[in-house]
Amino acid sequence: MTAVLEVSNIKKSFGGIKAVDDVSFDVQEGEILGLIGPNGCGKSTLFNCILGQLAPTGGEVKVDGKVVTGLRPSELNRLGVSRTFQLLQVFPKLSVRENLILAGQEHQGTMMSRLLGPSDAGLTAAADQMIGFFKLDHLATEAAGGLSYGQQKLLDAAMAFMGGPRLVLLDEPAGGVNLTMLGDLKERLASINRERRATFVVIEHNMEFVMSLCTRVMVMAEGKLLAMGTPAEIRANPAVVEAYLGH
Amino acid sequence: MSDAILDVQGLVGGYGKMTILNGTSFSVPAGSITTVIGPNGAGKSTVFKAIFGLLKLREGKIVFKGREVTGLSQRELLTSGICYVPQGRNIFPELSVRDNIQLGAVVAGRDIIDLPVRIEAALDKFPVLRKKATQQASTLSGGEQKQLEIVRGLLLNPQLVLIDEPSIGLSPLMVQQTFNILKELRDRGVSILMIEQNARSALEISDYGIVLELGQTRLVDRAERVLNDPRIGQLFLGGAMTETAA
Amino acid sequence: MTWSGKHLRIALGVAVVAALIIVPMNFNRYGLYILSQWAVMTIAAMGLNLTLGYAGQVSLAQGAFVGIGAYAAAIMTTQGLPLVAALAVAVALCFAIGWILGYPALRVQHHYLAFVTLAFSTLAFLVFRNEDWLTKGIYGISNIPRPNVMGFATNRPLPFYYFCLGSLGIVSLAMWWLIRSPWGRAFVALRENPVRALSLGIDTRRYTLMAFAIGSALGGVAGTLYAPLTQYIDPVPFNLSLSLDLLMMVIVGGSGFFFGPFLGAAIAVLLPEWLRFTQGYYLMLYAVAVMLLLIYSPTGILGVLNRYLTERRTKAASALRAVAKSRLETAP
Amino acid sequence: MSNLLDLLVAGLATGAIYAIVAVGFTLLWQTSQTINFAQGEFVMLPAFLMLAVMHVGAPFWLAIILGILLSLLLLGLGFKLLLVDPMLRHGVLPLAIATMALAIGIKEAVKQFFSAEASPFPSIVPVGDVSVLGRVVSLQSLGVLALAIAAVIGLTALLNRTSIGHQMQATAQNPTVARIIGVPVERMILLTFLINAFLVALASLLITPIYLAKFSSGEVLGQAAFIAAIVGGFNQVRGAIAGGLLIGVVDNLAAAYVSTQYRAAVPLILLIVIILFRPQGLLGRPEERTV
Amino acid sequence: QGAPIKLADVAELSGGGATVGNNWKNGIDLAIEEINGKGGVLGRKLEVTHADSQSNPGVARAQVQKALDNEPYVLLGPGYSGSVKVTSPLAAEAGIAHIMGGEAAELTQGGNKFLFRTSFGQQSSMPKVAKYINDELKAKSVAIVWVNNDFGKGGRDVISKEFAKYNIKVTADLSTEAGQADFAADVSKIKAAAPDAVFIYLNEEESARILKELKRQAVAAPLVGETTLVGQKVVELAGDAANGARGHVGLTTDAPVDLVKAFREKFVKKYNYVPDHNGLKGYLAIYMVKATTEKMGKVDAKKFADTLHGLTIKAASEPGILMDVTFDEKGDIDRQGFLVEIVEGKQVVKQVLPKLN
Ligand SMILES: Nc1ncnc2c1ncn2[C@@H]1O[C@H](COP(=O)(O)OP(=O)(O)OP(=O)(O)O)[C@@H](O)[C@H]1O
Ligand SMILES: Nc1ncnc2c1ncn2[C@@H]1O[C@H](COP(=O)(O)OP(=O)(O)OP(=O)(O)O)[C@@H](O)[C@H]1O
Ligand SMILES: [Mg+2]
Ligand SMILES: [Mg+2]
Repeated sequence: MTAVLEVSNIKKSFGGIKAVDDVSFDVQEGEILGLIGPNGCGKSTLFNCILGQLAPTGGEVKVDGKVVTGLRPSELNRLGVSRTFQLLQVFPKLSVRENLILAGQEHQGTMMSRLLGPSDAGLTAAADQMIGFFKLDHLATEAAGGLSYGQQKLLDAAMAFMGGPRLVLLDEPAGGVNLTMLGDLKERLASINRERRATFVVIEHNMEFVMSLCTRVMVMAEGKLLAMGTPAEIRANPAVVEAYLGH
Repeated sequence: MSDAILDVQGLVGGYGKMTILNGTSFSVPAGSITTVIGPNGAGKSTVFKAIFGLLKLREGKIVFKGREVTGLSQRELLTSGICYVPQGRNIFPELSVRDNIQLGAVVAGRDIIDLPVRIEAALDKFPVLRKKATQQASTLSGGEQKQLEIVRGLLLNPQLVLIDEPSIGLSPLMVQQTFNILKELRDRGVSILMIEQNARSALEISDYGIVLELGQTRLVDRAERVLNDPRIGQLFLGGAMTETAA
Repeated sequence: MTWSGKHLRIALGVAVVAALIIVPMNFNRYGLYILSQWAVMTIAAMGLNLTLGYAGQVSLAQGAFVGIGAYAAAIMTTQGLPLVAALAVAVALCFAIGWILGYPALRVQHHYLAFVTLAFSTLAFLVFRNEDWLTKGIYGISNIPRPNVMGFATNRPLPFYYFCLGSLGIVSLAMWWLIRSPWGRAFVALRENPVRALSLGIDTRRYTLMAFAIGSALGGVAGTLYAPLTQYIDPVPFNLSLSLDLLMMVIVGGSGFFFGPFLGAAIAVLLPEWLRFTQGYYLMLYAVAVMLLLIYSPTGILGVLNRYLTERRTKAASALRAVAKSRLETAP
Repeated sequence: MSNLLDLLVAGLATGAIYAIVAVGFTLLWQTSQTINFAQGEFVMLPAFLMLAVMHVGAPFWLAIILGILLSLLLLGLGFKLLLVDPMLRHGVLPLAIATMALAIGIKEAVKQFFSAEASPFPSIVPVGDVSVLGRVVSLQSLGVLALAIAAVIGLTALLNRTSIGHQMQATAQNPTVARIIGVPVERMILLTFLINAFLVALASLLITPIYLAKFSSGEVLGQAAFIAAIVGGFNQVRGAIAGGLLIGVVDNLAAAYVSTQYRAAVPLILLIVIILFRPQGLLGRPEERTV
Repeated sequence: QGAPIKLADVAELSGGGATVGNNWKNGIDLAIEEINGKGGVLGRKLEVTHADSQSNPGVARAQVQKALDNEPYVLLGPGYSGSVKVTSPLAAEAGIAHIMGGEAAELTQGGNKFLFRTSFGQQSSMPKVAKYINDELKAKSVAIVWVNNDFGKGGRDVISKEFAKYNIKVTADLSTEAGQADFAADVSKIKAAAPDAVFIYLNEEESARILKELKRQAVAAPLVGETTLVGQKVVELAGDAANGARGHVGLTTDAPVDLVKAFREKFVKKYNYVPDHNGLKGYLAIYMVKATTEKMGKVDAKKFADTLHGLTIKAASEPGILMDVTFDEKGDIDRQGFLVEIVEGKQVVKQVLPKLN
């Protein structure tokens, strides 16, 4: 087993607020790591620092052993790291299919071949497959901005997989998604994880989802790492119950 | 079943030429928590928008406390006692947290003498917000923004609360907290109409459940019956979720 | 799009192109001049439509690029160099300057970007006016020759009009290709949601610069046609108001729509001419017309059309939903 | 040295004029996301309305009152109902373009119905000079500066300290949500436009004796206001003062020490540097977090 | 009674030159009204179409093209020299006489046989001003303030050469913008340069503003200019700051000539304001058409230009021309001029510069 993602001593503060305070952890290849913690404990900020969306105040991030701190999100993405967002982030005026093609196109060919090649970069089939999986078939040509909340959330997740990533950071993928669909989503994640040895880090407040999907769970509180362990260990950890789960 | 505080009758409408609601009807018993569930894109949020006058209806009417309120302005609906907490991100990003909350009492204006007291009480329930009262709202985390919306929405003394998926983005503890607040409100006689995908926990605190699909009411029943209905469970509650995980 | 719909569109396109070629044959000099001007302005507006309409980067400098192109053409062709050489220089120059002007867009957006480009526009105007040694300053450059295209002289109005129309045709085809390519989609991504785009591997930095550079280069192309069209240039036409006019063309035509600039330029160039019979009131009426148009359709002329098309699409989608619904109802 | 002081004071006097026009400009942005490219023309027009009233024989004071009322009606109510309402939901640019057209319309109308000539305009501030920092400044300039400062203080207090102000801001930031919580969105927008109309009428009264009543005098003013607002920070009313004064001063210094030929560009280029280092403008708030 | 004689006017009715163009247009309309009221020219009425060049040479060209497509008798306008430069070849090509308002020196130096001025070109007015500054003021150094458009730059270029001839040193050479409001920096530069005289070549409004600023900063050197510095308009706008300003005036409504005074009255009566020299130019253009046509005895567009070359029109026989005038082979004008000074808000003629021949 090799570490796909190594995070060491990441810090991020806004003014006086320490949103992320010296967090270190590794993610092994093929792992599904859950990330939980109370609202405002710094989970999303940690993602943003790892992905280059925010410049961390301190610390270092490695992907596949290579230092990536300071890289831009697009560069990281082309190294095979993709993500989803907590708040809805789609391209509202483009159709669902266009959204998905867009999500994959920069992983095809070169700048030049993309200019001169086919207009869909050869991705229509892949996009439609993804659409089929997320049960968005009847919406394929509709503008993404007109989708319901849960549908946009699913589209956002679908977009993260279009480029065939090795490491995916998902920020609350389950929020607003119907339970039946969520079951499918979970299976899909698990199968991608199995078949392509893709690695996931998942922020989620839905405990059933996290505990049944993840191999390991990490808990943050007030910017710091509070606990790390198997789902069962975490569930039994009194500090976690106190700070996060409630009774 | 007590008297209905809200009666939704045969709503037909949608976005542009697209029809989303195909004759949706149901009623909300006074003093209850009623939860609407259904697949993504069923039209749940659309129903709420219709009730709150944000969607032009082609047919149907909405009766609140025996009075027809179809087509009233949001201000009028608020003064008559309905409040609405929508789905998604609904804050004023450049205003401070406190200003955002205070705006919740705009309709009542100076009528509420105890406004500061109420704000304090609300902040007691959501202590994070107190800590960040002077911060710009856009800098809050996703869950904190949701809390802010809930507090703001409940600042007035509503008789009917429309709340669209309050649990999105909230930690389990905060979900419990929010549901407790809703229960407290019900116990004070306030009626609550809620949409939830977190359906199990929601139905557990609810009195009634409504299943919506393709813009139509498929089932209206007592909450525990909806929760235990095997077909509903299969279709909308993910079957037995924990079992499929291996 | 149905079979017949597609063919209808092609037929319409062919008809319009044929009309643009045939109808002006017996136009007088003035009519041809105005039509040539329309073609030139369309090219410039197409460039801005790429930068602003597709990529969402506000630019108040497009007029300056038209100016740079025009001066390149004027200076070089009055020295006896061929217009193609001037075109090459103008495109290269505008591309490079546009690229550089794109850098501020990486840091600032919206009105701040508008300000930076406005400043550039002012600066360009002052350079045109003050650097006499190069541009002959306020006196301008006169006797700009018209080119020979493949052995044909374009001195007369009709050949020159065809020259402009042909250039417009070539530019349109290239633009059509660009917009439909993945690049075009990436530009739109830049406009719609740069944050998401970035996280999908789209190098927003490079695309932003590209959008500026290509858009500006088209401004340069328009300029190289403008100079031989008027045969005299001075700095005044290339001040800020040209940039604002071009912006108006893009928005009024329908920003982010391929055919927007064609219509926008037609409105901006032709409408005032049609209103001239009202004498002193024509600009007032023109202003009112533009306002009414925007009030009726804030998304531009093509916005109306788009609204209509979306409605048709939603009807189709509604049908799909209805099918799904009946399936559900007949399900056990 | 005395030369420098001269320039400084002169720059401040001109800057105060820009500031006063910019104040309303930022107000419209802050409360309804409107970029009004006709703001300069808005300042030009009331003076002509007053002149027209005087032309039919009314005394100056009556002309002022009627002029202000007409401004409220035309530039406040009319502008809002006819132009802004249909377009507000469709983003910034269409409305900005429409105001550009409006600017042309107003200019042409004034030219057509009044005159293409400049005419003098009576001053309500007594004509006279006072000595500031050892340099003569006209009372008019001081009046302009005073009004600009008063407007900024008043508006800042209104926006940040009162419920109405918060409702205005809420309306601008998210009209749908504002509506949902019961903000009377229409009334808030109307109020904003009325305030702006009142401000431009006052500005017109103070500025026109200096700039002369002329159909084209709004062009320079409008552009200067736009620039001042951006430099000062678009989302802060008080930025307008800083921006306006800065432009006035830098412009004068540039003309004196750099080049009169490039006078128009020097301040712009300097200000670009400011913008690039402080993208939110001098006194502006940084933009919100995006993810 | 024949068909009306069609004239075409293209002028700066909007944009930066709107004041110029509208004065010109009003002058034209006034003259045509007068002439038609008295039965027209050779019994035929005059009819003019006005087109707006938007102060943009490109548009001017289009409009002139349009006008020429309708085969007018004579083409009038525009007033901006740049626009004249683009359009005059078109008129020449069509063989139509072109009477315009531009003052740039070079316009009539390209050998165009169809182009005519309505006022002095800068090549004839500027030497007079330079001579005055040298002979009367005995200045050894001057500051030049000019508006940076083709009008101002043209004047500045010509007079700089004249100053060089007299060995007068230019100690400050200040370009200003059209529509500029704040002249503090310019005046403080003038002050620093301490010249023996200041030559001001701006439009009327800017002239008024700089006069106020010069007074405020107490600049003592004599202020010299052209029509645009000492016109009634400037006095009206600048108030007593205008006192002491002097200048050469080729064409002014303040000229001590009865016919001019009468013209001014008529103009004010019709339009409610005092015209600047562009109003006079437009008015004269029409009377040039009338006099030339009557001289030919027929309406002949082809012969018009030939006839006007070398023609002298006497005010005695054609009062509308206001002052005796002669056109030379280049289309330049020869007429009486004045040197005036503003004294207590009034123009006082200090010297009459007679017509050359
Ligand atoms: N603004 C809009 N424009 C066009 N169509 C829309 C719009 N909003 C929603 N829709 C469509 O209406 C349907 C119902 O949407 P709605 O938001 O009511 O669903 P929902 O039941 O709330 O779903 P979710 O559980 O995902 O929130 C969806 O299919 C969606 O595509
Ligand atoms: N730009 C900013 N300025 C100031 N504070 C910020 C900023 N961005 C984030 N914060 C603060 O940092 C903390 C962490 O935010 P973050 O979004 O990472 O939380 P989170 O763990 O994702 O919470 P949630 O579960 O609610 O999504 C919060 O307290 C937030 O207020
Ligand atoms: Mg988060
Ligand atoms: Mg919903």
